[in-house]
Amino acid sequence: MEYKEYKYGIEVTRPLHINTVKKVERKDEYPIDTIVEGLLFIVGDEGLKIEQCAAVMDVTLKGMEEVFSRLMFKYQKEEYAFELVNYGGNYKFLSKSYIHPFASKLFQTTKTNALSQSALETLAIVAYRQPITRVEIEELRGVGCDMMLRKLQARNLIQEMGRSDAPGKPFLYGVTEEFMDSFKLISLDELPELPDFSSDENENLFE
Amino acid sequence: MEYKEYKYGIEVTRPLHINTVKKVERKDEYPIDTIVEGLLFIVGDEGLKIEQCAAVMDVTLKGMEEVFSRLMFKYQKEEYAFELVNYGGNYKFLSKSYIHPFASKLFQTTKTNALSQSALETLAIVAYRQPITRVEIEELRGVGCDMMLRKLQARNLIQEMGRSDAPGKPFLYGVTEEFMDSFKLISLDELPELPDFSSDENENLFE
Amino acid sequence: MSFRVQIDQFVGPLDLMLHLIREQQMSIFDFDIDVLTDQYLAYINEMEDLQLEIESEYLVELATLIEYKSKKLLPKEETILDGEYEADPKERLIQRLLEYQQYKEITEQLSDFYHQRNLQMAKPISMEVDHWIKKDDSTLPIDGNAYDLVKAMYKVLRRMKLSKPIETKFTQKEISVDDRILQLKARLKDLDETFTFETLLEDCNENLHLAIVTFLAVLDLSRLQILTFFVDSNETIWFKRG
Repeated sequence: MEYKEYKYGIEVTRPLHINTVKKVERKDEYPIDTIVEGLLFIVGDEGLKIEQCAAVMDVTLKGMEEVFSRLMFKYQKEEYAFELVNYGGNYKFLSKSYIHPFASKLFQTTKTNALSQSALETLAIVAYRQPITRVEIEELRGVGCDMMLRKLQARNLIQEMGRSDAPGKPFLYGVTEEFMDSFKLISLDELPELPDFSSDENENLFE
Repeated sequence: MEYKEYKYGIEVTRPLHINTVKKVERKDEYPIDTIVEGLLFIVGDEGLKIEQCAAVMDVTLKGMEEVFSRLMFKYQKEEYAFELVNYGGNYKFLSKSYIHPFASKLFQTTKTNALSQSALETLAIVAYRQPITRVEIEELRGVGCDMMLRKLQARNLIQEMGRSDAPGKPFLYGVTEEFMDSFKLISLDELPELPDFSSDENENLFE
Repeated sequence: MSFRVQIDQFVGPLDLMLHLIREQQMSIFDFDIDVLTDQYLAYINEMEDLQLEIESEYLVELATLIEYKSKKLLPKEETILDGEYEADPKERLIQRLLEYQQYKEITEQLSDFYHQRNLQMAKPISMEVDHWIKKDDSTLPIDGNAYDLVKAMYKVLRRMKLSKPIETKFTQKEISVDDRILQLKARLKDLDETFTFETLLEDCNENLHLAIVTFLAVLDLSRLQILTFFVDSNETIWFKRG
């Protein structure tokens, strides 16, 4: 990505502007607040740490703090359906509570996969990485998943496949035939390739 | 869910208000636009269909359409880091492209997945000619595309749409909603017109 | 021969033919089928000489070209078989090339749309949704497809990518042995009576420095008799609380 950034001084007191000089000879200026809003939007529940955001925007921590406090103030206003919260140094947008009755109604009426997002993520990890231990899954998901594994086992979507050699000999999990049926797979080889996050090169999905 | 909603008439021309009477003796009024923004925020990349949203908000489809077009217009403004799009009838918020360089930095990847020429040609033929069989695609491309069709199916860009009456009852393929989303199309009518090479004059292929 | 182009530059025989026609500055409507066939054949030979694998489709079309060429040599009347008029083979080839060209051309625009769309990102669905979704009904059949799994896995990877740099760049800066002792003491409460050294390393994420600091901290804890340790026959280090 060939864009150039403007370096800021230490004191940041009002919305700043970032110069992005893109390959496409566009040259626009966007306020730093707007860009941070965009990043907060993209990361969703994961949230952003002030250090992370300061590094991306190339501003000081103090400058970044000021951006966040401006944004927190801005989104308190009733006209916004979501607000910016700071939980333990992690900033994220959350929907305001007056939206919740409607959201609840929406999801009561929506036909779902009968699987929650977290169930789906856990299944995906097991399918792509099996055989895998609980600790390894938790490392990937970043949250505990003891209960979830038991639920999925009860639904016969995953199964124990022996024990790992790791200390404590933890169980190894894999997917079941029932899982293959549910996701219309003949074998795990049929799972589509994952986009590769580790490479920096542009890469074709299909050669 | 014990809240009462105000029923709207058919004509909705400016922001309306919803009365929510919740169990918790709160009684607030929020503009329908704001509530829909909140729902769109919550569902994220899943998006919302107009029918779904109209049912939740208890307004007519026409009324809902007007809400969505107001919101689309609103979020076009530069000051918003994300915009409301409608691809394949699914409304969702997406970050604007000027956020992308910063997002790449955040996720430490500069990669955008490209589609190969073969994948694009196959997709183009399916999109313009659907429903179409594998053999018909192969005739047009002069290349076997069994593998390619499977890859595109795994990527959820095309789907089987029943079977043809031709001998052997081959599968018919068409594009998916995911295709519409990936190519920024509201509907297939929005596909660009195919170039006309049927006469010598238009033939500026040989430049 | 000047075929420096690689065969994998073409996505199929029709693509190659269009290239050859263009290279000869012929018109798609009245190219010389003899010239095209010769060029095509020469190209295939060149590829063979370079020992590049030629997909069968190229050979199929070569056969068709040669057939067209030979039919051209026959007197016109003989192409009428069983009273059925057979379309001029060259006409058919032209039709195919024209049609193929249309789709080939349009891919440029489609590719552009695709690229633009790639620059826009969506927000993942909120986690709070899990509260609102109807309780998992285990009797409901799951109507999933493989792509649901890719999308879910994609989210996991993206999240990991997001959390990793913070770990390594910011919070995991040189922690002191004393601080590590405090961290470990806090963790001890949640551990079993006996546990292995590896268990203590779980939060190190392959950070060697942190692993060493952990080891030093453990030595100190043993000295203080908060922990006792023993090594089993597999050379696994086991700890026991106080």
